This record gives sequence, structure tokens and C-alpha cells, in this order.
Amino acid sequence: MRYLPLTETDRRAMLAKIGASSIDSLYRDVPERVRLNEPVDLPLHQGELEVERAILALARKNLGTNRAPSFLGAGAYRHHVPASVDHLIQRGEFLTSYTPYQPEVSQGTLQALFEFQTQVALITGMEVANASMYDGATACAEAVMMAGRVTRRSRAVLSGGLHPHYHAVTATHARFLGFELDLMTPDPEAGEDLAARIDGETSCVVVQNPGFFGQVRDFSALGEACRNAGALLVMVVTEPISLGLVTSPGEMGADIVAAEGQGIGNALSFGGPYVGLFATREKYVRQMPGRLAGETVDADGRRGWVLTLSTREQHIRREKATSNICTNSGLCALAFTIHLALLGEAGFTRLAELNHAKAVELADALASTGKVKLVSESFFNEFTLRLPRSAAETVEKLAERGILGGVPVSRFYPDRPELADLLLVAATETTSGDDITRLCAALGEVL
Amino acid sequence: MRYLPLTETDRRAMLAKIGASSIDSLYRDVPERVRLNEPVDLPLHQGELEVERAILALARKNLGTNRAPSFLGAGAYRHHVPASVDHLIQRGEFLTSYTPYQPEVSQGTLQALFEFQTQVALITGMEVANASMYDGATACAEAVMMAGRVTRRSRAVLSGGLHPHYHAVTATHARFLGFELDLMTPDPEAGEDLAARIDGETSCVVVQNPGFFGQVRDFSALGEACRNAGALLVMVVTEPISLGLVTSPGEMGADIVAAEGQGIGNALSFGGPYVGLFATREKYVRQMPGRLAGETVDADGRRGWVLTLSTREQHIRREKATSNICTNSGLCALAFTIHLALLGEAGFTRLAELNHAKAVELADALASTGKVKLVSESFFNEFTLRLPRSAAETVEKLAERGILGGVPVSRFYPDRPELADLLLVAATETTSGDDITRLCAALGEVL
Amino acid sequence: MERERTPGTFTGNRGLQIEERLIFEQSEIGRTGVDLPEPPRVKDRLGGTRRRGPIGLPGLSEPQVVRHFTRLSQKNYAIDLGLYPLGSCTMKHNPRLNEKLARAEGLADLHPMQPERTIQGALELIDTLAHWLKTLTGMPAVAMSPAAGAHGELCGVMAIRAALEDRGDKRQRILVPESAHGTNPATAAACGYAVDPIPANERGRVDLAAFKAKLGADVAGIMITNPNTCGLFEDEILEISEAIHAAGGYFYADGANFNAIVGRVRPGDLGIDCMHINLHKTFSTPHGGGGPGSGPVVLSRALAPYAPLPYVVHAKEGFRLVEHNADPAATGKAFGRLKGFHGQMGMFIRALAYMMSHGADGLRQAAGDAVLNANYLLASLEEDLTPAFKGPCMHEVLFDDRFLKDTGVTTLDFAKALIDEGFHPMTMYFPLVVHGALLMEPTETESKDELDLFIGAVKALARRAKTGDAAFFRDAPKLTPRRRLDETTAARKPMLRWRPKETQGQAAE
Amino acid sequence: MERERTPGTFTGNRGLQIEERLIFEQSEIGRTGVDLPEPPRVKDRLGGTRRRGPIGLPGLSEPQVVRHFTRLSQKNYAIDLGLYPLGSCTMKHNPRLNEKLARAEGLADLHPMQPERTIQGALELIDTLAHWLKTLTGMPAVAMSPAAGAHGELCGVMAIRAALEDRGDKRQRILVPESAHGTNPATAAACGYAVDPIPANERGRVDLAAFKAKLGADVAGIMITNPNTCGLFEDEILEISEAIHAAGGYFYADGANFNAIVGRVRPGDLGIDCMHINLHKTFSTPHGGGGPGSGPVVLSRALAPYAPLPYVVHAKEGFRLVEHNADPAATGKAFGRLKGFHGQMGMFIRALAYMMSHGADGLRQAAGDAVLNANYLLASLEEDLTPAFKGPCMHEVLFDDRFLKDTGVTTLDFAKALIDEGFHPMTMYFPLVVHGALLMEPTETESKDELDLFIGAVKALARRAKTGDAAFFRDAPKLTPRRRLDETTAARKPMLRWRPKETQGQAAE
Ligand SMILES: Cc1ncc(COP(=O)(O)O)c(C=O)c1O
Ligand SMILES: Cc1ncc(COP(=O)(O)O)c(C=O)c1O
Repeated sequence: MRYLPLTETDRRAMLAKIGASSIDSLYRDVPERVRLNEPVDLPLHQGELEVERAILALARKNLGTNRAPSFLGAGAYRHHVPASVDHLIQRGEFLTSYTPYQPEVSQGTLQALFEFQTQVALITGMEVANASMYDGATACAEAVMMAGRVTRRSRAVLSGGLHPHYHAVTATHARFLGFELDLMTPDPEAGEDLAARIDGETSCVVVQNPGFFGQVRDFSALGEACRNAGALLVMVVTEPISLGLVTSPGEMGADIVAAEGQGIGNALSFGGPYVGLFATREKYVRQMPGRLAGETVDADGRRGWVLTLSTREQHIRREKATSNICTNSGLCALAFTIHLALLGEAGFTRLAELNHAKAVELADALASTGKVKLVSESFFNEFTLRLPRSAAETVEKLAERGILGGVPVSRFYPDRPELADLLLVAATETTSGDDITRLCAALGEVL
Repeated sequence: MRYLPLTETDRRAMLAKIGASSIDSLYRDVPERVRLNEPVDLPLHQGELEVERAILALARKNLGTNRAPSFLGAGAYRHHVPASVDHLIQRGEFLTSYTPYQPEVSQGTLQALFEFQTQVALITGMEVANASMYDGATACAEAVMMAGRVTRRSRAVLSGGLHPHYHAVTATHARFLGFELDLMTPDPEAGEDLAARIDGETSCVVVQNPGFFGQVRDFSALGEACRNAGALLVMVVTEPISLGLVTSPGEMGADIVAAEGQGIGNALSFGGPYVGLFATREKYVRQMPGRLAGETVDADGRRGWVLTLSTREQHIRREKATSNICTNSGLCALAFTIHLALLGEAGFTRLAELNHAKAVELADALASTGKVKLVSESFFNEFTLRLPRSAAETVEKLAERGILGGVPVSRFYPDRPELADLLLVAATETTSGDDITRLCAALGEVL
Repeated sequence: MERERTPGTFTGNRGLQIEERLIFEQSEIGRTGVDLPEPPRVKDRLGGTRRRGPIGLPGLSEPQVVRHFTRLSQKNYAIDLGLYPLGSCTMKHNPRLNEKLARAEGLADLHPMQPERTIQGALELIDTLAHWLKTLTGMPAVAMSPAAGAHGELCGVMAIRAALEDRGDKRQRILVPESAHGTNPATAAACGYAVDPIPANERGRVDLAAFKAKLGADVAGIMITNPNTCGLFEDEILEISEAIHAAGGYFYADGANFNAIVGRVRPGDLGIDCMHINLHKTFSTPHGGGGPGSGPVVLSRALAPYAPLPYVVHAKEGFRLVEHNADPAATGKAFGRLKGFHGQMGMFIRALAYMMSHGADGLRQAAGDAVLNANYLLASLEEDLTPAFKGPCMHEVLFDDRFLKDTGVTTLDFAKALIDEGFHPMTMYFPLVVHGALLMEPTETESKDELDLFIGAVKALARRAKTGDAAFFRDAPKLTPRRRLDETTAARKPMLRWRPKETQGQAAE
Repeated sequence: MERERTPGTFTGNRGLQIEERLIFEQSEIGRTGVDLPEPPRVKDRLGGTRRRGPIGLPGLSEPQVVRHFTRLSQKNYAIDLGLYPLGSCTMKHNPRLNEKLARAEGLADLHPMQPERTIQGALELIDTLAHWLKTLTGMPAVAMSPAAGAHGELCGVMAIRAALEDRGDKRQRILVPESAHGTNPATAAACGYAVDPIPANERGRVDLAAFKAKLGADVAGIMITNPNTCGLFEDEILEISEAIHAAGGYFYADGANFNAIVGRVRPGDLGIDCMHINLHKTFSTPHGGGGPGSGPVVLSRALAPYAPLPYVVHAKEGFRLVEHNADPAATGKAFGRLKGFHGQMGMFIRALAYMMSHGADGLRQAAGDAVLNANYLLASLEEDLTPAFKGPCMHEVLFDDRFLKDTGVTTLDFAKALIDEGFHPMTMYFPLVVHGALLMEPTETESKDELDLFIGAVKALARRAKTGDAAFFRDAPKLTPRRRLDETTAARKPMLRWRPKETQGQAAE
């Protein structure tokens, strides 16, 4: 077996040193009757070539977005990631290291995390950010729980423009941890009145910008309303590229930002691993979940970095920790940091402009087919269409034609017939004019 | 431009320091009338996404061996290269370093080259090897020139079983350097009598094993004949995997081995870059072309490596150098070394067995179609078939069916009608039973 | 071996050890490491939310970025560089084949919300991995979506609570051994449970009597790591599972140490109800400096109906992904959703490639070799160090700090001295049940040569400690990019981000 | 800054600097880093040549091999780590995009002998690259097959000789400036020519008078590097090309320094007949620790018919690859073949991606920035070092060792001290026309920051040298994985391979 360095000779010598007769005998503390004496009923070991063939055969049963015009979004976006990002995250020193518990030999990871935290703080317009969460949805749930700790209140208002998965994950935690949620109904037209739901028991209001249905809004007034009521404004972002063009949550008065970072640096990968961004105000830092890298000096007085404020965390604080998170999304955060370092201010803002322009182009092209109605008055790079018939069936028909035409809202809300003809459609810098033409033509056929 | 770190502000500051008004003014030594003042007539700069799309569009116009059953050989072989090989050679410290002229900060490359030289010496059964040549064909020409220097004789006998490209490259050098070649005619049946061609003017006899047409031979007697006549035996190997199963050139009495190393660690890549292996006897080392890494100690007495015997080389010896080679195939040699380190004795010999077994299976399957005749009495993983009609046309018809069915000998010898119905067919560990079935079936249709 | 306080060079570099500033300190306005086409001019539809001021991101070219992160990388230790015997963390070889496959076209470029007909291979892959996990654990079901071990713990404990609530049982307490990993109590608390600790016995296992004494009608379950964090197999595990079940509670197994027994013991045979599996430990998906991981949870028949959404089922038309309790193919009892989309696909690919490469035979051998390596460390070091418990151990071996008694050298000092020797330290001060713990997990992918070198270094240091050279240890490490860092100041005045020079003063407050 | 003679640790490691033995010293019999299926049992057809004894290759597992080469890699300096100002070598940023594309399916997996219909994209790619090269050089033809610069030189000089012979002209001499790279005279000799050196003038250029004096009916040609190896543009180049042509000879241009003028000067306008282009210099294909490279040769109308086989032509049915003089699409005059198959396709892909990324505008800017960076070094260092010639220079700047006069410090010592500062040294003792040459080529991919740090370090060292601290320099480098190596012994008793212990004694003889 190619991954096992011990030879039979080694094993014999080591057993002799140990004074044991066999490897099996080292398992003597395992009750005899549960010890397996034979390999389980699974295939035997295989070489690289065989494994590669088997897995690539599975890959070939899929239609990936590299091979089909794709307009899918709904919280996961296809962007071009520069080749150097993947090259660098594959360096063994990053890839095969653990959480940087020993700072003297982890300065690489630690400095990169410090840069990540700074970048996240900058693009969200917040004071501080942590070293990542699993994904946007879990970050959202953590934000709501944190708001509860900060305000010592137990009811959170969740916007109808919040991604349904974020809704659902937050609801799961609410159920088990025992806090209350005021769940607004799905709100494609962005007409809900959130301020009206705030009262003295409200820990936070959670909104998403751009909203799940695409609309971009200014939440400054809502932030003001929250502040007046002693509640926090939690803002969710599922497309981080939007932050290059849209006023940041921080400027709108957000107290906590929970975002999905996948759109920067990370592949679609069928939904994971992604990277949750989590940012807040400095004064709340000791209520934050997750790891934090901080600056300090070494014994020679040279600048360096360490993990810090770990008294918030499970390995120190155990049942009193701010979260149970341990392993996070380190390498995805690194990819995010490298991609955003490459983009820089100029590249990031231009990329956002480009995404928006493509979406405008797409929206206009679709509207001019006369078959669909644009629901989202404003949008960044994704919007909602109303179709003359079931969006789910339409998407199936497009798939038959080799086009990944968007995400039917019914996929998230199967029990709401009023949403059945809504389709989410996204464009990014990877969307070509030809893609748009093909989609419009195909829609012409199937609608 | 993403690769250029200087900003306009930088440029201005630097020009001020230099005391120049513009970058253009730094070109003042260029005669005015040949200075271009505008960009040449070529496309302007493009982003990664655009470049990637353009080049992948070209790639998609090809039918690669990953997507088609392939039986191509003739000096380039498709083998499975473990993923870690490519991972490691892409490490920036290997990929983006120069020839290890500064040994204190090049020990990585130097030690790897020392390991490469040792591996090459071991598999060829020779005493010493150099740090690589461009490819097998140029190594062969260098071997013949070296034999001339060693023996101070000027006629080389080239076997009819030698790869025609090796023939041709050697002939090119012979023409310009002014030595004589005794070129044997192509010899599919391996019937030539080489010993008879040796005389007092013979510098060397060059044979290939396995031969171009596939046959494997014992050249010990020829080596003896060479030795008796004061000539050298140069042995060429174009499929390095064969050395895991076939008696080594060294054991057969070769004085110089020139080989193509591509088959270990390197992709087909449409013919290059590949890696020439060059090995000889210790006593001839000062007549060798190419770089050599050697062991020594540092100022603290610790073992280390340096480039050595450079008084043979062009940068020291200029017109008296043993070769003009400078840049060689360093990174391909590294890939070779890593792959062979992974294989090890057990893996290398088993891989060779596997290749041979596949080829036997293929030969039997083809023979049993009754449509073709096996010309090669012995072979390693490639053999010659005689078809009932033009091999070139047959290959075209197979390609129409999505099968890369072999290399027609006429591609190398268009002027020899007697070879027009010969087809070279190879199998490796990547050849599946299904591939073989498809080839036999398709041959059944087209022949 | 003394190193100067200052590096002694003009640049601060030391040969190949190159200093590197933050990206923010290398910025020039307008510079970028990408080339993007000019966006077509359109009237924006941003509803008046267009950003006004600059963001403050730094501008670097591609060569600078590549160099920056290459230099940073060289300041890390890694499995690719040497032995990384962090107990409980399972730092084993990460095959590059798995990295390659996770990036394959048709996998890496799949969007999570594609129509099912276009993702049959992906669903089959998840289903195949699930089959391997169920077979290896002897459990009937598995929830694939948890993102890491701790997330899997949430999944398992939530399933327990959902099952209890489903039968109208509002139990309040979860029993957790004192030796447990911090995530266990944190998880129980995050699910609304009170945590009730159980002490260890003198053999390093759960104190059976103490455990039984805590059982009662309000005990929802017990969370046990097996092999436990002392590196020992809980030999009374069958009694424990019987007792918890008899008391109407459930048995949560923390599977972080499953690598010791994979292919040799099926946790299902031990009577567990659920167990998370850290694919990034047992099945070698890379830790990546902190993540991502993946923590599928196997479930007993009793808990299976409560598995969170989504999950893959076989249907007539092929594989299906059930995303809602209302789906006709659903159990209808899923306790909810834990994560956006469907789970850590990139990790699934790697884990499956790893499992297929090893096969049933190789996995069994790997577990055996891991245990052999740990016992070899125990046997080789027991004279110089003080084993916390009698062997044989499982995949990791625990020492306490008695061997450092009266030397003035702490576990931390000792570990830091190992860094200078070219090794990553073992896990320190965990588990909490022994004093000054040193927990070493070599894994099966270390050669005997590497272990012997490590043993030699540890012995030499132990002897040096005993000679009373405490200052040597207190000063260690001396040969690293940075020496010991001031963690107290870091926590007291947290500087969690870079700020431009002008405002840095304020920020530090 | 003194470092102990011995590393001071038990293992010999120094923190992250880890010692690594040869693979041969880590071997165990039977161990392997691959899993291959059992070969089916067949009767062999090896004609009795089956190998009998063992080969002696070492047995390592995959984790060991990955670790071995990762450790080795960290003992290298590289462009990815810092400034690599090796004059004449053009160590610039190597974009990873190019690496990715060279590995794309449909390119990396193409066999060179596939039928033409299955390789139309590959031939188009070669043709496109050829078009870029011809346009940038202003030359009508290009031979794509040479494997590196020196190989390109062979190609060019052979073409010259073939053309001369074709007109029945048996010239014997090639003129080569003394400042030329060693490959130039070596190539001329390898093509059967006598090499006749031409001196440099006091301005660092070809001495026009001396050159003209050497001209004659037996001069086949001249080989000139422009910009030359002193980093200067040959400002009398037009006179030179006129004179050589008037004498019936050809003008070979060594294009190793084309990067200084690409997009700004077309060599074709200078009257050259052929020029090799090191794609691994000007067009950034990575050097890979010594290769592979690629050396296409552009050719004038006079030489084009003699271009070696094979080459790509446009035909009705698409692109064709001409492999024989007898091919109806051939010129029939190709002087032969230089290499197996068709050229360095992997390098072509990278170079084309590089060119397309820069575009006509970016290439011109890149050349300008390279020249700017070199002149900035010249202006910043001229007070402390001694420039060999007056500027402006082109893409590299040459200093001699007058600034070290009477210090006891040599060019070599000075360069070695730079290594401790974290920089790769410049090219030393080349070109031969100045004493103790230091040739610095920063390239366009260095930032001003990095240059300023380098300038600071060089100045500090120059001042230190002048204070008379020669021992400091003689001892350098001190902070590297190895200190200065004994090259004399290495050459006197060459140990060119590892041998098992028993026979090592003999081997060393
Ligand atoms: C025993 C134990 N349990 C749980 C965990 C948490 O797993 P994760 O880090 O994957 O969330 C760990 C990880 O270190 C562990 O060692
Ligand atoms: C001026 C000059 N000519 C020729 C060469 C030889 O090129 P290559 O190394 O590609 O064979 C070099 C390479 O260093 C060079 O600098």
C-alpha cells in the first residue's frame, strides 16, 4: 500500500521492541466479540490509475458549468479564479498544516489569517472579522446567537429576503438552543416592513443584501431603527463580489455581518467547502464565535502573529464557549485572501462593475424576449424573473438543451405555489454574449 | 498589466533618479530609424479568462489520448504519472529556479540531480550518468560525437532498428561536424549483421533496444565485437520502462547509453519537452556532454552537492567544449526522478511486467482477428504488425472512429513502399481490455 | 546554539529565511494582479446603493502576490515537511491524487442547485461514500452535510434531542467525560443541554461506577470518545452502552479517533447511536491550516429518521436529493438543516479516493500501523518520559509531566525545544485528566526511520532537562522564523486587523 | 552573525531547516510508492533478454517521497522567493496560468505521432505562436523545433552553412565577440567552423574596425548578441550587418536578450539573418532548475528554405506538419532534423499564453520596465559600485570589481554575502571582457520596493567591504542550508552518483 511506509521487517522489529506478538494483540482492550478478524465487505486497495478512472467516470455523469452556459446563483456563484490562487493553496506548507497552535512555526498561516480578517473587515465596512466560519448559512445562525448574547434578548426577526437555507439553519439552532424567530414570508418584491417588527424583546433583525430575490436596498434606516430599540442589525451577503459596488453593511449601520465568501477564490464544488465571513464591531469582539489571529511581538521584539482571545473558544471555555466551532474553513479563507490580494482595490471594484453590467445586459436581453417579466427592480448580478409557467419545468427543459438556466424558487419553497413561476437568474464575468443568446433562444423555444 | 509591478508613480520616481525623461529615452542607443514608436500589429493584452478560453478552444480541436483508446508509441509512451509528481515539480522552488550555479542556495536541485544521475546509472546498468540532455534523439547524436572523441575515429554504424528521428538527428550533426555514418536500412525483422560493418575506422555501433520495430535483442556479442575492434557500443532506449524487465545495456556491454526518459514521469505533450538520458563508463566521464552534479563537503564539513567537471562545458571551455548544450531538461529530469523514486525497485519492475503483459495480450488479440500479422518475434510493449493494406490509411479510418490505432511506419519512411503496410502498435499499463476490444473490432471493420 | 537577538543582516533576511510584510504594506494605488476587460457602460440598477468611498484594499501585481504567499508558506511547519505528532489531530499524509480529483471537471465546476438530471454522478459519489462509511461503522444511516467534527456533534446531539422530543421526553442532561474534547461540552450546551462531567478512573477510562451513579431519567445521553483522548480503548464500552440505553438515553460517540480502529472494530457493534467521522482525520482530507473539514454522522436505526436535510435517496429515475420534509421520498422527521447546500463535496471526493486507494485491506492495515507506531513510541520513550497510563495504547500515546518534576522545565518548554529539532510538538495540556499532558499521535504514514529520529531527539531533550538546563528550554525555540510570541499582550490589547499608519494608534486601544 | 560549525541540535535540523538524506539511504526492500495490479501471467516474448539481477532502486512509500522532495525544494532559492538578478538569464515571474494551460486535456495528452486530423488545434497553436514571433522580430520565417537557446544556435548556424553550401561556398570562419556567451563559440565549433574572436571597444561594444579587419571571403558569418552581454545596445549594428552581408557572410543574432527590446525594436530591421529566441527567457517559460527551454529561430528570406524539419504549413485541408523534404508541401531544402518529434510543445503553450496575456502593448511595456529597472539599479549603485560602462544600459547592468580593489574581497565573496541577505547573486565573472564582472538583470517583474531593498543591501555590503572586513565576506554565506562547497575536491575526485556503502570506498577512487 503506497501510503504506508512500514515494511513487514519494520513491523516485526517494532513489535519486538514493544514486546507484542502481533498488531492484533495490541487491540486486546477491545472486547473480543466486537473485534473484526477479516477486512470488511468493501473493495480491496487500488492503484491511482484505477481510482482516478472510477472517480472521473462519476464526474463524466455530471454536466458541469464549464461545459454548459450557466446562470445559476442563489448563494453560490461561478467566477474565474486566477490560476495562482489554486497553485498557492496547494503548497504543502499551507495545505498540510494544522490550525496554527504553535505560532513559532505557523507564522505563514497566521499572517495570512490576519490579512484575511483585515480584508473581510474592509469589504464589509466593519471593524473586525474572525478567521472564518463553515459557510454563510452557519455564520448567519452564529450571528443571531451572538446577537442574543450581546443584547440578552431572545427574539430575532428574519427578513423574507434572506436566503432560505440561512433561514433554515438559523431555525434549527433556534429550535435547539431555545430562542424565538420572527420569520417573514418570502418577499420577491422586497416590500416587507421590518422596522415594524422590532420591539423590546428583539435581539436582532437579519437582512440580506443583495436579497435572495436579487434586490439591492439601503438598510440605513433599519439600522437606525434597530439602534433605537437596542437591537442589532445583522446583515447577510451571499455574493461577496457585490461588496465592490454596493455600499457596505458597515456604512449602512450593520452590527454583525455574516457572509458567504465562496464567490472570491473558491470553486462551486457542488456546494462545499465554502467559507463563512463573520465581522462585527470591536466592542463585541469577546462575544464573537470562531478563531482570531492577532498581532504581537516575539521574544526578540519582532512582529509576529498568534491565535488570540481563545478564552471565547470551546477548547478553553468548553460548555461556556461562544460557539462549538473548531475546524473552520482555513484553506478556503486563504484562497479568498489570495484572490482578493490579486484583485486589489482596482480589480475588485472593476470585477463588481463587470458583474453588474453583465447582469444588466442579461436582464435587458431576457426582457426583450417578451416572454418573461423582471421582478427585481434593483439587483447586482442576479435577479428574479416571473415566467408564464412553472420555473422548475422550464429549467428541466433548458437542461435537456444543455443549458443551466437558473434556479427555480420552488426548489427552496416547494410548498408555496405563488412562487412556482419565479426563476432566479445570475450573470457573472464568466457569462459570455453567446451564453446569453443561447439562453434567450432556448427560452423562446420552451416557453 | 497584472505581471508588471511598476506603477506610473514608480516609473516617474525612477526616471527622476536616473535623470531620464522617459523610458523611450533610455533606448537612445538604438538607431532612430529602427525604433518602433507604436505597439506592433498584434492583439492587445488580455485577462486570464480570455487567454484561457482561447487556448482551451484550441485544445478542444484535438483528440487527446485521454479521450480515445490509444496505441501510439514510436518513441513516446503514455503512462500513468502519479499526481504527486506533478504537484512536486510545480513547487516554485523547483519550477522557478535557474541552473544551480550557486550551490549554497541550490542544494535542492543539486541533490535531486545527483539522485537522477544515480537512478539513470542504475537502470541502464552504467557507471555514471549526466544531468540530462534535451531528448533521446539529441542524446544519441551526442553519444556518437562523444564516441568519436573517445576513439578518435570518425565513422559510426547506425542500426536499422534505430528510431528514424535518432538516425536523422545524428545525420544532421554528422553532416555539419563532418563525420561519417554507415546507415543501415530499416530492419523490421531484425536481421541485420552489424558486427560485419565494424572496421578500424569505426568509432561506434549504435543499436536500439527494444528496437524501433519492437524486437528485443541481446547485444552482448556485438559489444564484444566492438570491444575487439576498439569501437564503442552505443545503446539507445526509447522506452525507459523496458529497463525494468529487459537486461540492461550495461550488462550487454554498452559503452554509452542514450535514452529517452519521457516514459517515466513526463506527459506526452505532443512530443516535448522530454528528457534525454545519457550514461557511460566512469573512464569516459571527461568526454561526456552536459552537466554533472557531484558530491562534496561544505566549509563546515557537511555533505553537499555542486555542479562539477564544468571544464568540459561551453561556459568555461567555449569552442573546445564537449557540447554546446546549456539549458537542458532539468524539470523533466526531476519529474523522472520523483516518479522513479515512487516506483522504486518493486514498482518499476512490476510496471514493466504489466506493460509487457498488456502488450502480449494485445498482440494475441490482434493476431486472433486473423487480419494482421505480427512482425516482431520478440517485443517489450510495442510491436510491428503487417496489415493487408496501407497502414496510414488504416490509421486514418481508425481515427474517424475515435481510435488512435498506432503509428504507420510510412510516417517515418514515406519513400519506402516496402514498409507501407507496417503499423507500430503499443500497449502500456493504461491500456484497458475495453480499448483492446474496440481496436480489434474497428480493425475488423476497416481491413 | 545561541542566536542573536537581531538577525544581523541589513535586510533582516537570513539566507533563505525571508522576511515578509503584510500585503497592506506593499500596496500602490491602482496596481492590480488581474486584467479585466473594461465593463460595458450601462445605467446601473443598484437602487441607489452604489458604494461611494474607496474600500482600502491594497494594490499588488501578480508576481508580488505569488511571492508573498510563497514566502509566508515557508514560515509554516507541515506534514509534507516532517512528523506532526499532534495527538487527536491525526496529521497524516495527504495524497495529491485526492487534490487532483477534487478539481476535476464535472465535480469542481458543479453548481449545488443544478437540476438532478445533471448531477447524477455527484449524487452517486455521495451515496458511494455513504456506503463506505456505513459499512465501516456498521451503522444503517449517515448524515452527510455536517461541515466538520464539531458540526457533526451538533448533528448527532440534535438528532438525539429530536428523537427524545418525538417521544415527548424532555431530558436535560448530557454526560461528558472529563477527558473529552472541548467541542463535546460546547456542543451539548449549544443544543440546550446541561453538561454533567464524569471523572476518569485510574486506568484512564470512564469511571463506570461514577457514570452509573449519574444515570437517571433526565439524562439525554452520553458523549464518549473511543478510543478516548488518553489514547486508550474504553474497554467497558459495552457496559456503558447497555447502561445508557437501559436508562433511556442515547450514546453519542465522538469519532475523532476512529482512525485507530477503522476496519477492525465497527462502532455499531459497540451499541452507539451516532458518531461523527472527521473525514479530515481518519480519511486524510487535508487540514489546510485549520480547515475545511467534513463531519458526516452515522446514525442508528433509532436516530436515522431525524437526520438533517438534505440527503440522497435512490429512486426509480436515479439518485435524488431530498431537500424538504414534505418531499414524498422524505422521512418527514428531519430535525432541520445544518448548512447551506448539501455538504462538503470537495472533501467527499478526497475521502472517497482515499478509501478506494486503501480498500478494506489497506484501511485495516493503516489502523494497525497507526497503533503500532504509537506503541513503538510508548515502548521507546517509557524509560525517559512518564507514560500517563499502562499500554498498549491505541493510535496515540499520552505522557504526563512527572519526568520533568523539579527540572524547572514545563511541558510547554519541552515542546518548544522539539521545534528547534525540526519536529512539530505533540498536543500539550490535553486531555485535562493528567498533569502537563503530552499527547503524541504519529499516524501510520510515518516511517520507522522518522520515528527513530524523533525518539532520539525526545530522549536527548529529556536527558538535557534532567541535567537542570532549564534556561535552554525556556529560551526555545531559537531557530524558527519567530521565537516565542507574547500571547498575553495579544489578548490584552487585541490587534485583529491591519490599519493604516495614521489610525493605528487609536485602533490599538 | 557567526553561526556554529555544527548545527547544535540532536537531529542536525535547525527549526524549519530540515536535513534530508538521499532516497537511496531511506530504502527498504519491497516498499513502494505505487500500487499496481498484479500483472496477468503470460509467457514472455522477450527473446531471452529478461533481466536477471536486481536493479538497486530504493523502495520508499509515497509519504516519504513527497516529504523528501518538499524538503529538498526548500533548500533552493527561486524567483517565487525573491529577486534573482542573474544577468543574461532573465529570471522573471512565471505565471501559473501558463502552467495550468500546458496541462490541459487535449494538449498535455497529445501524442506526437497522431494523425493530422486529430491535432489541428495543436498545429494551429504552433502556427499562432510562430506568427507572434515573426511579427515581433519582423522576420519572414521561424523554425520551431530547437529545444533551447544553444540548440537554436545550432539551428541558425547550420542554416547558414547549408545556405552557403547550397551556393557552393565553403567558408570556414565565424566571427564571435569576446563578450559572447560560451554557447556561441561552442556552437560554431559544433558546426565545423573555426571561431575567430572580435574584441570589444572601450564602450563595451563590438570593435567595428577590428571586426571589419577580420572580414573576408572565408567568413561564414558573425554571431552577435544584441543587446549584448554587457547590457548595451550595439549601436553600430546597422554598419555591422551591412558589412557582413557585403562580405558575403550571414548575421546570426543571439536573441537571449531579446527581452530588452521586444515590441520596441524588430531584429529584422537590423538586418539579421537568424536569431534564436529563448522562450524561457523573454517569454517566461520557467527555467525549472536548468530546463527545459525552447529556442525557436527566426530566419530571413535567404535562410528560410533551409529551416529544419518538421514545420507547420497551411493547406487546403487545414494545418499540415511537414516531416520530410520529399513532402509536396516542403521546400525540399531543409538541412535535416534537430530533435525527436516537433519541438517543445509544453513551452509553446506557456509562451503563447504569456504573449497573449501581455499583448502588443504589454510586451512593449514589459521591455521598457525591464530597461527602467536596470537603469534604476545603475543610477542607484553607481556611487558605491563601479559601472563597467556608461549608461543608459538596456535590461541589465554590468559592474566590474574596481570598487573592491585593495579590499581583499572578490566578486565571488561579495556575491556570497548577498545570499545571506536573502538575494540570489548576480551573474559573476561573465562577460569576460571586464574584470570580476557583476552582471545584474532585475527584469520587469520586480517592484520598486524589492529593488530598493536590494540596493540598500548592496550598498551596505559595498561599504562594509571598503572598511576592510574581508573575513566577513570570505566566510559568507553563513545562514544557508550549506556554506561554501569544496568544488576543487568535487572535480578532482568526482563522486557523480550514490553507491551502496560497501562499494563506496572503491567508487571514490
Ligand atoms: C476528540 C475530538 N473531538 C472533536 C473534535 C472536533 O472536530 P473538528 O475540529 O473537526 O470540528 C476534535 C478535533 O480536534 C477532536 O480531536
Ligand atoms: C547570451 C546567451 N546566449 C545563449 C544562451 C544559451 O541558451 P540556452 O541556455 O537556452 O541554451 C544563454 C543562456 O544562458 C545566454 O545567456
